[in-house]
Amino acid sequence: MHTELREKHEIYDYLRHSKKFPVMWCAGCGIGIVLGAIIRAIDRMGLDRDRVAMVSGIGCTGRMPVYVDFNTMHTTHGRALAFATGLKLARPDMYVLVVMGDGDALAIGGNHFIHAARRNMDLTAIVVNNNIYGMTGGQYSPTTPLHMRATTAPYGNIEPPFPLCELAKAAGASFVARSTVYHATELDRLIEQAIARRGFSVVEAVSYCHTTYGRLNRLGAAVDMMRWLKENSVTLAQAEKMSPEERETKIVRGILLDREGPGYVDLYDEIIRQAKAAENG
Amino acid sequence: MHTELREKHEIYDYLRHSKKFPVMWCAGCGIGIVLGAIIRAIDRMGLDRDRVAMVSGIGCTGRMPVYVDFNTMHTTHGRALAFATGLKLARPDMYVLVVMGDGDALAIGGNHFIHAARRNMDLTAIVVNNNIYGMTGGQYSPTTPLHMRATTAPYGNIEPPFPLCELAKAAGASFVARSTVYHATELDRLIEQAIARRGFSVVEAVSYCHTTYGRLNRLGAAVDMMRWLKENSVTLAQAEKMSPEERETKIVRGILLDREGPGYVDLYDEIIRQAKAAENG
Amino acid sequence: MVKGTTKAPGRYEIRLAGEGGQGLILAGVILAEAAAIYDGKNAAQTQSYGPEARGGASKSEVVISEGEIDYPKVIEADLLLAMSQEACDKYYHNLKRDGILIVDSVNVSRVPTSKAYRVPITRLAEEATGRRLVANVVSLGVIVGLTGIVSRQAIEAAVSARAPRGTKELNLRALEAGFRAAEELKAQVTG
Amino acid sequence: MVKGTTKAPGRYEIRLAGEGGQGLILAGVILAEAAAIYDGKNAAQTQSYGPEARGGASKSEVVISEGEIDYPKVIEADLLLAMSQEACDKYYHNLKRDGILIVDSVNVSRVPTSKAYRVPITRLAEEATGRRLVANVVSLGVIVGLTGIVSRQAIEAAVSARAPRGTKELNLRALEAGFRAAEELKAQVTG
Amino acid sequence: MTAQFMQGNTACAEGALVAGCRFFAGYPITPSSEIAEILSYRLPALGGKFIQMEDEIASLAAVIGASVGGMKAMTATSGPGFSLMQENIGYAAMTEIPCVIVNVQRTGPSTGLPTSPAQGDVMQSRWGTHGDHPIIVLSPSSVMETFRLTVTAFNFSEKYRTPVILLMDEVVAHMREKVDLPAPEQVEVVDRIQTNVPPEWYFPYEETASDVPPLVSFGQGFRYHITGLFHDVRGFPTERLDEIQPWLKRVFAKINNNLSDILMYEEEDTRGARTVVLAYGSTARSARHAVRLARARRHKAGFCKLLTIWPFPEEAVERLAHTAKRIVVPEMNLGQLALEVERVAGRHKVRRVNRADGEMITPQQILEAIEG
Amino acid sequence: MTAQFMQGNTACAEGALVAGCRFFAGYPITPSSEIAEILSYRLPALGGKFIQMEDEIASLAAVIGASVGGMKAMTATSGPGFSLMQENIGYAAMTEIPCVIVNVQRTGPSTGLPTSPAQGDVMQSRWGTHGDHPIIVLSPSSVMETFRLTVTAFNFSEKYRTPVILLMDEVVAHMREKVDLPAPEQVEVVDRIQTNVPPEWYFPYEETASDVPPLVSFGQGFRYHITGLFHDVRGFPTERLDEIQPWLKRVFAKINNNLSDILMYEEEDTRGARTVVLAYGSTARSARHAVRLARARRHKAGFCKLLTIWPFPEEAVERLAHTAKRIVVPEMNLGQLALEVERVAGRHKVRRVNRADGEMITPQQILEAIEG
Amino acid sequence: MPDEEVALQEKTTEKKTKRRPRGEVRLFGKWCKGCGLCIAFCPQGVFEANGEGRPVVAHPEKCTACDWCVVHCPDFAIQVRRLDDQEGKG
Amino acid sequence: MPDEEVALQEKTTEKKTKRRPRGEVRLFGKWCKGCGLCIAFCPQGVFEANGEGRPVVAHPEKCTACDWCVVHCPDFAIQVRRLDDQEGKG
Ligand SMILES: Cc1ncc(C[n+]2csc(CCOP(=O)(O)OP(=O)(O)O)c2C)c(N)n1
Ligand SMILES: Cc1ncc(C[n+]2csc(CCOP(=O)(O)OP(=O)(O)O)c2C)c(N)n1
Ligand code: SF4
Ligand code: SF4
Ligand code: SF4
Ligand code: SF4
Ligand code: SF4
Ligand code: SF4
Ligand SMILES: [Mg+2]
Ligand SMILES: [Mg+2]
Repeated sequence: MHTELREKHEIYDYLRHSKKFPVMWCAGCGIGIVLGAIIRAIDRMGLDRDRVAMVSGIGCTGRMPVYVDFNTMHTTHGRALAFATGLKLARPDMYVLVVMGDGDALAIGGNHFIHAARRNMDLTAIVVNNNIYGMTGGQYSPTTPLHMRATTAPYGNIEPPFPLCELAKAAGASFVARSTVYHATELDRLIEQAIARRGFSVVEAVSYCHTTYGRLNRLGAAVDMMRWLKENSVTLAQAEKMSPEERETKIVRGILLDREGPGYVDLYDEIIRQAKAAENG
Repeated sequence: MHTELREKHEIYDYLRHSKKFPVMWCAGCGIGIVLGAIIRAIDRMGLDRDRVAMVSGIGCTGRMPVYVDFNTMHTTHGRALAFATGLKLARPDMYVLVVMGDGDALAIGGNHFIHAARRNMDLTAIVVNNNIYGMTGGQYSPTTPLHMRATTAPYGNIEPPFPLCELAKAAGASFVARSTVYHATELDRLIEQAIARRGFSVVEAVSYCHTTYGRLNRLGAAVDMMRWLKENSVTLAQAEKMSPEERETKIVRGILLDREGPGYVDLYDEIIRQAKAAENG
Repeated sequence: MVKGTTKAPGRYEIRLAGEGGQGLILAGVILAEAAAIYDGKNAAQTQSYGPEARGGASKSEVVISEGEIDYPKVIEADLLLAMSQEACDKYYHNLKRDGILIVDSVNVSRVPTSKAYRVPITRLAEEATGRRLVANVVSLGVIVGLTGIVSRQAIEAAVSARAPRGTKELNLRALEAGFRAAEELKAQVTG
Repeated sequence: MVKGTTKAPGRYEIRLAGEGGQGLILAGVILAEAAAIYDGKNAAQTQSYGPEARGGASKSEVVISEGEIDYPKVIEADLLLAMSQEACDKYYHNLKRDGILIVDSVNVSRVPTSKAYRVPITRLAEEATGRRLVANVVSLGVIVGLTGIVSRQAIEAAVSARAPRGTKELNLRALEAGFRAAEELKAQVTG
Repeated sequence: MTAQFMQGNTACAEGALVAGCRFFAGYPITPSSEIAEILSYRLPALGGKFIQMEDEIASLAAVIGASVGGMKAMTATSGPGFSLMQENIGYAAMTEIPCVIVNVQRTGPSTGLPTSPAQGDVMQSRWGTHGDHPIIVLSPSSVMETFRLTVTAFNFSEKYRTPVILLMDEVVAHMREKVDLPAPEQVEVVDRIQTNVPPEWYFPYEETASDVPPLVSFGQGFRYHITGLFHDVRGFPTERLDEIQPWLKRVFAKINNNLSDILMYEEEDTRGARTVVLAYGSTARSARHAVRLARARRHKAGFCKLLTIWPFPEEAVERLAHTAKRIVVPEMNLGQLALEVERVAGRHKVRRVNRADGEMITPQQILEAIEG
Repeated sequence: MTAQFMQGNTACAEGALVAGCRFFAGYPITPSSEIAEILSYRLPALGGKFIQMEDEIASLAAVIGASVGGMKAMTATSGPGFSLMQENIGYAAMTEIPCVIVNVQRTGPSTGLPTSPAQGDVMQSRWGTHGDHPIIVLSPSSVMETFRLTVTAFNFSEKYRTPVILLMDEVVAHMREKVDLPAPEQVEVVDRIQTNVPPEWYFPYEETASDVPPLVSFGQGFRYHITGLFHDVRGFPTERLDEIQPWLKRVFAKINNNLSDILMYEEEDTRGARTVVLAYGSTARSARHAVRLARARRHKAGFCKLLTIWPFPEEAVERLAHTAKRIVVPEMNLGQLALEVERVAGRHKVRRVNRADGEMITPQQILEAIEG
Repeated sequence: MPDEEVALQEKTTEKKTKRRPRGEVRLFGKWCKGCGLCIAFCPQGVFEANGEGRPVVAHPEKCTACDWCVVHCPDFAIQVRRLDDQEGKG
Repeated sequence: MPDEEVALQEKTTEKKTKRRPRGEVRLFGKWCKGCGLCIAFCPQGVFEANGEGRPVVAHPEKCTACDWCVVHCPDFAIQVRRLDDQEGKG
């Protein structure tokens, strides 16, 4: 733990001093906490930051890359994984992290999400799930729970939310994990493992948007929503002891899937070898 | 069985005599068999054909609607479910069938597919899975098995295919079933049940494309591929008796999921009631 | 007090500037509504805001006129309310030569002119209602009190109409606090 | 036999028409390649085909010229090969007055002119090779045999080059069958 | 109704409801989201339906689907979403399914300045989808006009069986003004032409005197086919020139033969004007302001505001060009509709005033162009 | 190399490889699919990469991503896919990331006639995405020209840090002709400008003498930011006018100040011509054919073929209009580039020859316009 | 072959011994594309290929009206009328 | 509160009895947005809110350098230096 604490202060090394701080997010927004977790993970892994890329789409979460001193790219809404796919194929030596909001990843970007998973594309997808479209002011997203209100669900949401992690698993991801911004150090360890895993890895970082979702649903301020995360999440081990009904109401944290196997990049390298052999043969 | 046989001849009643026959598909293509199965299902259910709509996207499968005497709509590639969603909401009294190829449903259309499932939108999705882009000449699709060749996979496909039915289940569908064009009468019964179920139902009709996929992979003519389906598929009951490894190599037929619960249309009707009450109250 | 508007007869331009979350857009809407709906004049309200969901610069503009309003933005402000230092620095140059500058002295320390009205708007809000949130309504009292650009009934009606359920009294108290501050300032100037 | 081309000197236009799956596009490519690569002329090959993956109408056009070819499509065909009744009906009107019509008499029964060359192309293919699939190559033999539009070496080289592995002999047999049929027809005409 | 003080986006939503819109599908995007938000609240009480789709492509698809089902339907978006809708706009044009697409323009290209105004999608609204097709694009310059043009957009869409684009800009969308909305019964609302023939005689794409064939909704016993392929009068795919050519002719004719109905513009002081300022959208406000200032300074300036921007009002502009020495075309873009003005009026007559940096064009800038 | 007989699509793929393209992402669509198919086979042997993405949006996104990673990258599509790519085309323009987008035009709108040729996407290729942005569009008329212009497309893209669109049509794509491809070492290939400053001094969007800042790939130690928002010289989002305005000025200047390099056209017999036929793409073949026929009939006809269609070669057309009495503009659309010709040459001088029914314009049609 | 389809066939075969159903097969040459499915899969071998590979009803008497061909002909080119069923349309 | 985070805190608390670590808390007023997370969740109650709801380091001596606030401040506005750790940077 000593070395860890020491590293914590390195966070400032990773922030872009040429960028205007404080960050643009609302006071108390969890996105900054996820950013901190990502930096800690990368720092702990000792990655060469020239070989780290952070790609995002559009949304509050999408604004994350601008603050960190990596190779950063803020793309179009929902398409971050597709941009990242091209980048990764061109630069297989780079660690390509893709940060997305729930809307970015699963609404407009849902197809790229399941296809990156299917291809087992060597990317680390970090989804900051605040159950709402934050940036545009609180419209419901594909992860808004049933019956909750949003600016476009004035009568309460009737669309069942996606089980993000289940979907990632069904689509073919290699590594799937979940934690919350309350569990910030757990989060950074999961992110570390996700980055280390070949193939497509997904970390769902459960956060909150008190400014829109919280206000519309009278869930209180950041502090209240943070407390809710603390009190309503359980580890995998705890969850296994629960009845299905009880488990339903909890956020289950931990590594939900971790499977070995070649990622797309390795498989394509094999094709290159094959093609070159055929060429010369 | 007598009545059934009698009905079979009614198929001609459902074909559009104003349309040029024979159908445009290659000799022996399974798409026509699926069309027959759909017609038998609808006929058996005795649906008023004025209240049946068939919506498709683009592809060989997408050409299906033009031949049948329903309300038919051939839309843009991948978007059939989204068009159908609007139609269904405007005409909740109609049975809206959506026929798609594997590319149409899962490549460009993958997002609409998982979102229609998530919303439990009251549609019947019938995916003719021939493991290839037939219409454009045999490029690999999200269901092309590993290592198989396609015009854009000259060295063999390295992208693991989607487990279509698993994906539909994970995304939230109400009813998921699979059969093959060899099992054409099984197919029509499954389609019948799918239509009857409220919410989003999916039938995967496993077919083949001997013209592109078959030729590129030397799998023979329609007759050979049909025989392959016969010999390599098992019922759910049979599958359960198999080892996981053995099961992997088989096409499992039957109803893979069937759950009760209100579809989107019912839930929205509730909102309308609520809003009207608020208005008057 | 409206005499500063002679250069553009019949058209009075107000700019409310500060930070996101200070409720300036709502203040602009209420002011414009007072003019348009309750005083029967013409008014146009526009705004600009950053991409930031919260925080960042925020600006609300109100043009009030007896005649038709074509260009709806401030050309040369007759009145500038600056609720932050940044806003004050940024927009002061666009204030008309004899335009009115009102600053929230709680947030703005460097004031570019001695002719400014320095009002501890946020503090007044807290004092009058216990809630800093209604500083925007206090500022409306100050503005209307100083300029008379809309009638008192109009602004009271507009504030009441826009007040969230159960907060009408509180908001009217805030408005009243603004009016009082304006009276004092006027007394100082004339006195 | 190329005398029919006087109206458009140096430009010879060939249309091969029939159904998808008959290999007419490939036939056009081979013919054009014979002209362009092996005979050193200019040639352009274009095609049109329905949205149907297989089946439906198919058309392949070849323009051969000593000079540059601008417009690459048939303006008025010097030669029409009709491999289906539909193709014959549809394109005959666009054949030049003294242009050459060759029909596959197996598939085309109604022929609009008595001056047509009726050749049982599909049957010849079957007889010569046992495979109807090479009817397109037989037709090349007939066309070149009748017109001399490309040299025999050129068409043989082009056919050989395009023949899938292990089918060169078979395809050359088919070509030969076409040439023989052409000789017979020429003998009939002159005889 | 008494006077209300409202935003352009609200007026758009209210206009839609009065016009009979009962279906909205959309995906949120600044600065258009309020339209969706208001309709999500208002539609159900009217028996209508709102759905937030997974993206803009799906949104327009659902809108077209609902229109086929017989509901008047609309979506609203801004630049990035509008770019995504292009394929399905072409589908609506090809299938002649009525629908209204609101594009509240913000500054582009790409994500640009999401909260700032622009008029950068003017050419895109005409040419954004592939292939030749007719379209109608209207552009309001005030809150009241937004209400009125939204109604007109629906009316044109239904009357001419065509997608209609309501091209707003951020200024108009978020500006609040006093409006006096007419009572619903005082608003002229046009519904799509129905047929009185039996199903066997119904051809959804037949040639009619008006060039607009009746459109029967799905589910009413007519069981026809709709496709984005070229189609014959029944709606079945065709590759025959004698079926494609009449279709092309008819769909352009249905617009071009009704220009007197479709083209809307307002002129002020153009007679005898040496300089005419031609503008649309919120820029028209700066333009009118400038023209009034100019006239106060004794310039012979006139003002013309286009409400319909596509089809482009060629004749009107030609007429103005005939009398005026100069046409000033201010736009919050780098010169888009000015291209058409130049084409019609002659390049030498046109003076462009442009900016695309997120700020409105000021009266001052236009005044300089009038005087300069 | 000896003569080869090949298709336009093959020539495009070969041109890309010679130009240094090492990444292709695409989604199949007629009539462009052969380009993808050939490259899926050819790229790996050259150490390049091919990927078939889930749709066209993702395809262009991957291409831009790969380009950021330092690979020359391309995609190919047709109308429906091109419509879907519009949002990301704007992103490439905004971020100034080189990429080549091939659009093999088929007949639209919508699904139209998927296997038939058209030139219906000419205006879309300029205006399809929202917001003001510069772009370069090239259009080949033969198989050999397809090879050459593909190389040029990559060269322009890298040289000017801009998306370049190669606008083919089905005729050119599927036509087979004899070509004599140059040896790769004989082909001029341009690579993107690199920087020689240390990372701290590197500003990916700085103003430079050439208006094109150097572009360093990700992973080389420069760690900068890329965004589709308006940005400052470092690439960070900005809303400041003094940063936005210079950006706008520069990105247009980098194209407009290099027109002599970018604009390519060929003239034949235009000197002293009474009638000039101005064409591009496969229609230029009909046009040249017609002009030759006309000259044989003693008409003073000239021929001008545009290889660059956007930016539009204003000066050249102005010059032609100055001497010629009439400019005939044949297009396989209902009049698109003709709008620009009319704008520059004056409407009265232009005679349009159009069709959009899936058939090529014949020399006959053009001849009639020359003579009529 | 224990699936539903086959079960159907087995039932048919079984019946043969009791009152073997019979069918009258009609083939629409115009719609048939000669794919050969009916020839390959008719459990009774009713069809044979002609020189061009197209089906001909070579053994009409063998048909048990099992309907396999009816249901599987992708071109709707086969009709089978049950001869022992007076109500059968056809 | 049996999760990892809490376990961490418990461990810290436990340590207190042995050699209780201490931390020096630094707050960057310019970056702090006053969200109150540190005030609400610091297990030792080191922070208190001032009149404007912004945190002040009211009880610096109580800090155990558990780092909760460092890791959770969404604005990177808090640094904590371990006083018993000579190597600690920051
Ligand atoms: C094509 C497109 N459509 C819509 C938008 C508007 N938009 C910006 S962010 C966003 C959603 C934000 O939600 P989420 O992805 O969950 O991120 P958050 O802000 O909650 O972090 C939307 C709809 C856009 N920028 N582009
Ligand atoms: C936007 C768009 N992209 C690509 C295409 C080209 N295209 C037509 S059908 C098709 C795929 C066909 O495959 P599938 O959906 O599996 O249907 P199948 O033909 O196999 O039945 C493609 C890529 C298109 N029409 N539109
Ligand atoms: S709007 Fe919500 S998600 Fe966005 S910064 Fe504010 S709290 Fe965070
Ligand atoms: S190409 Fe394949 S899918 Fe399409 S009709 Fe032919 S066999 Fe069927
Ligand atoms: S199955 Fe049908 S199409 Fe195939 S050969 Fe038999 S009758 Fe002909
Ligand atoms: S119905 Fe068809 S498949 Fe069955 S026995 Fe008769 S011919 Fe054979
Ligand atoms: S957590 Fe950070 S931003 Fe929030 S109050 Fe504490 S120091 Fe300030
Ligand atoms: S490190 Fe922070 S949270 Fe932990 S005790 Fe110290 S002040 Fe409190
Ligand atoms: Mg979110
Ligand atoms: Mg398929």
